[in-house]
Amino acid sequence: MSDFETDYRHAKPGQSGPGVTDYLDLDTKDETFLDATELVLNMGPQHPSTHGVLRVILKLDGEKVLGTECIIGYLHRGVEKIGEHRTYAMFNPYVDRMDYVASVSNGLGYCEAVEKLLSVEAPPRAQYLRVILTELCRISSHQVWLGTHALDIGALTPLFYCFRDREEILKIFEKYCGARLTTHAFRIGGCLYEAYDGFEQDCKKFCDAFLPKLDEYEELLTTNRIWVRRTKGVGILNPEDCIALGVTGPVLRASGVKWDLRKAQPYESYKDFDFEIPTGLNGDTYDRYLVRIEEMRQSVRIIRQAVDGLPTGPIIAKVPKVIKPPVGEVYHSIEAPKGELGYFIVSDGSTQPYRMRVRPPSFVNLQALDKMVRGLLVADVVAVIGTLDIVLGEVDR
Amino acid sequence: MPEETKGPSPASPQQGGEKPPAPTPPVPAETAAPQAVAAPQPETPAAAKPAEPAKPAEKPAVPATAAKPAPKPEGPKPEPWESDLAASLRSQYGTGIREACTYVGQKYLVVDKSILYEILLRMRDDEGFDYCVDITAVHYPKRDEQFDMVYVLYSFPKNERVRIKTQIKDGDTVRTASGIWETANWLEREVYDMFGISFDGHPDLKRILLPEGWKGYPLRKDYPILQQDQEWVQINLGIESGQ
Amino acid sequence: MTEITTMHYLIVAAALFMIGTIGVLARRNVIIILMSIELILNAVNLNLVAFSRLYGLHGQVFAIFVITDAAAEAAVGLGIIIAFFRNKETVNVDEIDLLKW
Amino acid sequence: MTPVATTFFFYFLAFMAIVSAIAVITRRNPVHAALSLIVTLLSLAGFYLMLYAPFVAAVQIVLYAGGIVVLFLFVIMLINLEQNIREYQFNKQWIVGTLAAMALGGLLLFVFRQGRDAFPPVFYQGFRTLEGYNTQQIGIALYGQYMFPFEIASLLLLVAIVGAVVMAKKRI
Amino acid sequence: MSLKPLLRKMFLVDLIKGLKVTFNYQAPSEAITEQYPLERPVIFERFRGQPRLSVNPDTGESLCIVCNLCALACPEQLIVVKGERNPVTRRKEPVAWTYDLSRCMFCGLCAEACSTDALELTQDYEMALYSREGMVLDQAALERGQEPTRYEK
Amino acid sequence: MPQNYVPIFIFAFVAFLVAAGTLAIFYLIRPKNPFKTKLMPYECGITPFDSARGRYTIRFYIVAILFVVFDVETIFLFPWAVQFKLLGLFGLLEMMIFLGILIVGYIWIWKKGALEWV
Amino acid sequence: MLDAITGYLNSGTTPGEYGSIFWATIYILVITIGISLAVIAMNWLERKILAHMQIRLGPMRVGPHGLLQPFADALKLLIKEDIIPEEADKLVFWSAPVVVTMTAFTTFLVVPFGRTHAVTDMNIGVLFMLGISSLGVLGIIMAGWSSNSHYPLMGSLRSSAQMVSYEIAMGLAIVSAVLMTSLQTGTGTLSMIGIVEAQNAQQTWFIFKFFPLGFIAFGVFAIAMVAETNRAPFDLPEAESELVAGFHTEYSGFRWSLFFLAEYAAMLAVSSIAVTLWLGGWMRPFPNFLSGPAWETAFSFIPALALFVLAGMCLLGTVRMPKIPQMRVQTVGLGIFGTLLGLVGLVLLVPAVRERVQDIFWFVTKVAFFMYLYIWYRGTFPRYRFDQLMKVGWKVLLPIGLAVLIATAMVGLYPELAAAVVGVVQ
Repeated sequence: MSDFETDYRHAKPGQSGPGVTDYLDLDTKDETFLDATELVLNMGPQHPSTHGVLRVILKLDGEKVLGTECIIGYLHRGVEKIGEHRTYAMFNPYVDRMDYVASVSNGLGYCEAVEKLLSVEAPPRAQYLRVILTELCRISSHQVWLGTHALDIGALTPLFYCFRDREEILKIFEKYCGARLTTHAFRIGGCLYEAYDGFEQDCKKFCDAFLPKLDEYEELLTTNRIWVRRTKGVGILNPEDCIALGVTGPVLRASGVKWDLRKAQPYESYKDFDFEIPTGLNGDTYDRYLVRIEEMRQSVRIIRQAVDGLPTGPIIAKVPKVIKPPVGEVYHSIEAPKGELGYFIVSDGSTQPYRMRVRPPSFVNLQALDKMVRGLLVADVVAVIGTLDIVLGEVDR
Repeated sequence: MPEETKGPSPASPQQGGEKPPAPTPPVPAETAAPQAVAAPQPETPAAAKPAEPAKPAEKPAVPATAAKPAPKPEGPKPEPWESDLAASLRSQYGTGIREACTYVGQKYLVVDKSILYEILLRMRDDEGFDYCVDITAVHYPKRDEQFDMVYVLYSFPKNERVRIKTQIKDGDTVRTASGIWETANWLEREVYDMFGISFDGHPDLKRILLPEGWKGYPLRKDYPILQQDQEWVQINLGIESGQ
Repeated sequence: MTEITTMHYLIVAAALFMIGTIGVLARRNVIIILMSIELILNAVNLNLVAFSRLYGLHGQVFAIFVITDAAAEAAVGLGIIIAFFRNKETVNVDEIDLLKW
Repeated sequence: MTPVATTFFFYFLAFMAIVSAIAVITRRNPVHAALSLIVTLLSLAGFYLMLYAPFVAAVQIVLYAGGIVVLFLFVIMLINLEQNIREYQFNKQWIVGTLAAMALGGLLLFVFRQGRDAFPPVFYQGFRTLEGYNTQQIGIALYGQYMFPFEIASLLLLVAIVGAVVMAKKRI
Repeated sequence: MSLKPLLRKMFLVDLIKGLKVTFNYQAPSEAITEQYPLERPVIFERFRGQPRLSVNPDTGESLCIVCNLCALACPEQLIVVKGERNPVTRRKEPVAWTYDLSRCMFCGLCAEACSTDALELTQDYEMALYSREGMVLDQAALERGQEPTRYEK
Repeated sequence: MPQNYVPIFIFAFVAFLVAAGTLAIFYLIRPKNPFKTKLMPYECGITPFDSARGRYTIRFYIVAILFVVFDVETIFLFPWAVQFKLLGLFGLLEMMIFLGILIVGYIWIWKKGALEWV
Repeated sequence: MLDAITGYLNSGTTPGEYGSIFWATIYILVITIGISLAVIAMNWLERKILAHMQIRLGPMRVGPHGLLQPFADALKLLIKEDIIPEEADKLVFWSAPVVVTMTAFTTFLVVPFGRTHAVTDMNIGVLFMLGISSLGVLGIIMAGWSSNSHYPLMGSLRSSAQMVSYEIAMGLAIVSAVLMTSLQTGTGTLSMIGIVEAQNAQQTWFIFKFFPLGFIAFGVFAIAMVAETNRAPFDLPEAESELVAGFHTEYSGFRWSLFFLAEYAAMLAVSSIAVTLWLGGWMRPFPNFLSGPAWETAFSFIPALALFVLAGMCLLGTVRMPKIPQMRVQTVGLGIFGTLLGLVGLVLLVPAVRERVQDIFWFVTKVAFFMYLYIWYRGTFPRYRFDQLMKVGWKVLLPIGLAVLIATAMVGLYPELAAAVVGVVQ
């Protein structure tokens, strides 16, 4: 291995095109690589595997990645600015559109942050409903991840199986709150919608049907030698790097840090439920895969407990019709499927937030890409992008 | 906790139309009558408070409905944060620590800009706040020190969060935290992109979400959106953006 | 049209040989010079096979050996070119004048 | 195994071979030169088929066209030649070289003319019956009479592997 | 016991397991494709689709009382309502209602805000049109509901 | 040209007609309105910033060399394979020596890491 | 004229050997059309089977069950605008798909669909196929290089490196099959027809010869051929998620479809080699223990039977079509298609036809099995990474291929070897 690396030590630096060096000032002094074989490859924004409009500039030596640079913002819609010009209730639908595959979680985080600002708490029934929906949403988000991740690595079929099962979740969402993707499910202070007739049965039915399906996905992938080779040892992040990079969610847990906001700082009714935090050992792509698969199982466990223990009572706390939080600021975060999703809201006492800051997990996690892919091959870049489970709507906001 | 750090002058209180749930008795009809401009642009040049379309109309209606379920007219107040950490910091830095408070259970420190880096480093190394959750800023155009820099830190060992804030003037630079936490790299770039706050020693300070060549810093309160729209979107993309 | 005899093949081979020689002598690009050498080898092969038509299989066996040789020659020759190119950034034969680099 | 339209195929192939051979040495772009070389090689394979040497023809296609030229193309693609393409393509003594080659060609033709009595003008017809067993015959010759060169060939290949890898890798 | 993994690897057990899964799914009965125009998807009760302005079925009068709450609740501010007081009934009646569907994100806040159940989001989901102009619905269009656009060559 | 090789040319010609002929015929029907952006090389939606004919890794070359060498070896196997009964033990031995020498080379390059991609 | 026809038909040889250029041309045209149709059928089947594996329905609209979809696509591709990038090397860009198509098609020259059903029988048949398919690499390099764009160039480098790597393993596997041909008669052959004849003479398919050895050699070939045709799980050159579309990223319209055509033709070609070398070519199953004229007759009815089954399925599908006006045309179309299949089946019952066609039927069935495998792999497996692919080729398949070759030779020479060993020991 080292033979090839030390190969080109005496080479002259090659010329790269105009402007390229501006993008990449990585490693140009790294004498183990020859500039003459250096190739700058532009991946994205219009590329099949960048999950939207991510643009990654790869500096390659043959197939080997010497460095990357992410160029983001193609989907920037100024969500934070919009937030400053909408009332608290009006802004609620907008947060659905950040991480659009896990819109329920986004809504939950936002509602909780505002509730904290208002010092109200959702009634127990609402909290249980919220947990059920959020966990369903976590499963659906993980299914989208699994499908697309497998697709990136070349397995075409899991995508369809995942989407088939996700469809059941989306049906529950549609029945519950009238929309499948951008749900706008929760309101500040609780839930607007009461559980529809048969909600519990639907959830249970889904849980019962889903676990065998999950085994099926595993049969297709977990032991498959190609899958294992493609994922094991790829994109390793050790716990120290994870923490320094602020990486959260399954990526952090796969590195062996047993940290989950649902346990660490329980919000809603999570302290009522019995569930495990799966962790990995090596922090590679395979571990992240296993962690997410296990998380789906744990989510099923939570959903079952929550459905069984669904209390009765009101579903929305008393909140003023016009929400005018007192002057103050609050940071609140929840464990979204992709990591810590935080909202930092500054209120000036008016009906609109003075400052609405979203701490998106995908944005922060994406920063780890460069560290993860150095020294790997081009094919691993897509695997790593897939395993980071980013949603560009959230990265760019 | 002085008011001025929290918010700008409590400008004209403004109501957006809030949703009265369906079964509420009908709102007196005349309240809504003169509201002809039903599609005002919320992004209109909005330095302090944009023209509130709904304000005069809703005013009589709201107190009737909103007053009674709001038992706490003033809301929670920040309380001094009493802990070993706060005490030791206070004793070490004296007036450098301008505030150490908790608000709805969340702790925050307001420190002087000059000792910010030192504090951050100390928080990571000595106090175990090894995870930088978020870095952001808030713009208060009416204040002398226009910007609040906010660092949200989290400690895995202690399982607690703290916010560190500092106030800086427009044009001031802040020493980068990317040497302390790698994650600060992009977060500071975003602050730079959105607020125009420069960071000393940042490895790669350039716009992150907005394209190169964008003018202005959108999350400043005095950012003219319409002008930007004409200047950039129409010229570079050649489309009517419909703003 | 006359009957095609060995002579016809020999003339074609001679022509190829000549073209190859011109290529070797006149071109500056080392890779093209190597290709010209391949042309020369092919001309020889054509001769060998044409004569094997008259005197038995031996020419064909020889042709196979020549092709083997050509493969080895191309492999090593191109290896040298790559090694050279890596240092001098050129494949121009006029600049390959050092015994050592 | 009766020959069909030999004259037509001969002139057709000869035309292809020579024109593309000229293209090899005149093309500015080495990729084009290599592609022309393939046409030459395939034409020669056609000649071998005409000469009842199908095995050699197959070897020509598999090894030359499918192997060696691919190697050439790889090398051309791996090293950036855009600079070289723009330069002057012929070296200083190209006129001398051409003249020398012409003289050599003339010499060859002269020798052929002188020696044309040394070989029969018409092919040995009995050879044709062996065509169906060409590979088998070559097998016998190669592993019988030419056993020693055959083993040497393996050494040559070994040297080629070692040499090429050493050259390309530089630091072993 | 290291023999077993080796044998499993040699006989490609991991690959065959996967092949079995895909093989078993080949039965056409497993297909979940909906043949959309022929098969209609099930739309649930709370679905938020095409907006509609209800009229009193007996009198044909609009239920809208021009309270403007929907316009105020709408985050995109795409609703414009203008009304006049009917001198006869002393009731405010809408004279100009526009709903810009092209900007709507179907959050349902307007319907929630409506005090008379006049504005609601129906289960009609076929809103595609050939022109942008058609996306701005007026009162008549909102009341009768949009007609699905037929595909024309 | 011996008769049973003539079909090669016919087939090649027919295949050429299939490909080139169809291309040529439908050239008359196809719409043609190229413009600059359409003719740009695919670079994921941005303007290309350097020539694609850059330099690629040398490992491809090593693969090609190994291919050529082993291809020669395979070619030498064929005449032996068709006659191996006749050549008998001696032929087998000969082939073993031949393969043995090459296997030495193969092991050498394996050990040298030329077969490793990275 | 009649003599010309019957003369060939009674000659019992291939048209190439018979020396009739006319017949050879007829065969070539039939094969060309046949391949094109097979590619179209393959396209439809791949979409349908893959769709069903992925719990979808696949094409359903154009024609009954989307039967006409490939035709519609072909038509669309033919009249689609053809873009040549500005910076492309026009001539090379133009000729690359032509070269690829020519090589892919010409390979079929020696494929023996039956004892007399090959265009020509060359005594270097296998080598010829190997050589021509190795020329296909050139087309790919040309395509990638001429596009002057990063992705095609990387795709073509990968693609060609992959193809040449697996060609070695493939060649070694072929050599061990060729070794087996010389077991009975003492002289082996490289002729495709000769190889099947050798299997016929030895009354076994080579896959079962020397039991594990033939099977392992076949396995090596089966893996190498998937890699050689750039199909999943070795489809890295076209790895959509990495290289967008590999070497044909810049190609559009009919040029692109030529690559498509060539890819599928190459799949058919290598499958044909595999069938010829190991699965007994046109031989029917169980030639050794279900022999005798009664079995011959019984087996000769299977082609017609298979068509009847297909026709029955179509007609059943016709009956079960949803009874809605929009589907009426398609229902009728499916019925007609089923009837046509049935009619062809009836024709196959005629003894003269039956005799001539069953060879082709068995051959095609075996090739179709390989095609199904291709689709099945694609539906199931993730994709290898490039270094892993190279590792499989150079470090796994090559040694296995060599070992199998040597073992086969030793087992083949077992009597002499044993005698020699005994002699040495004594």
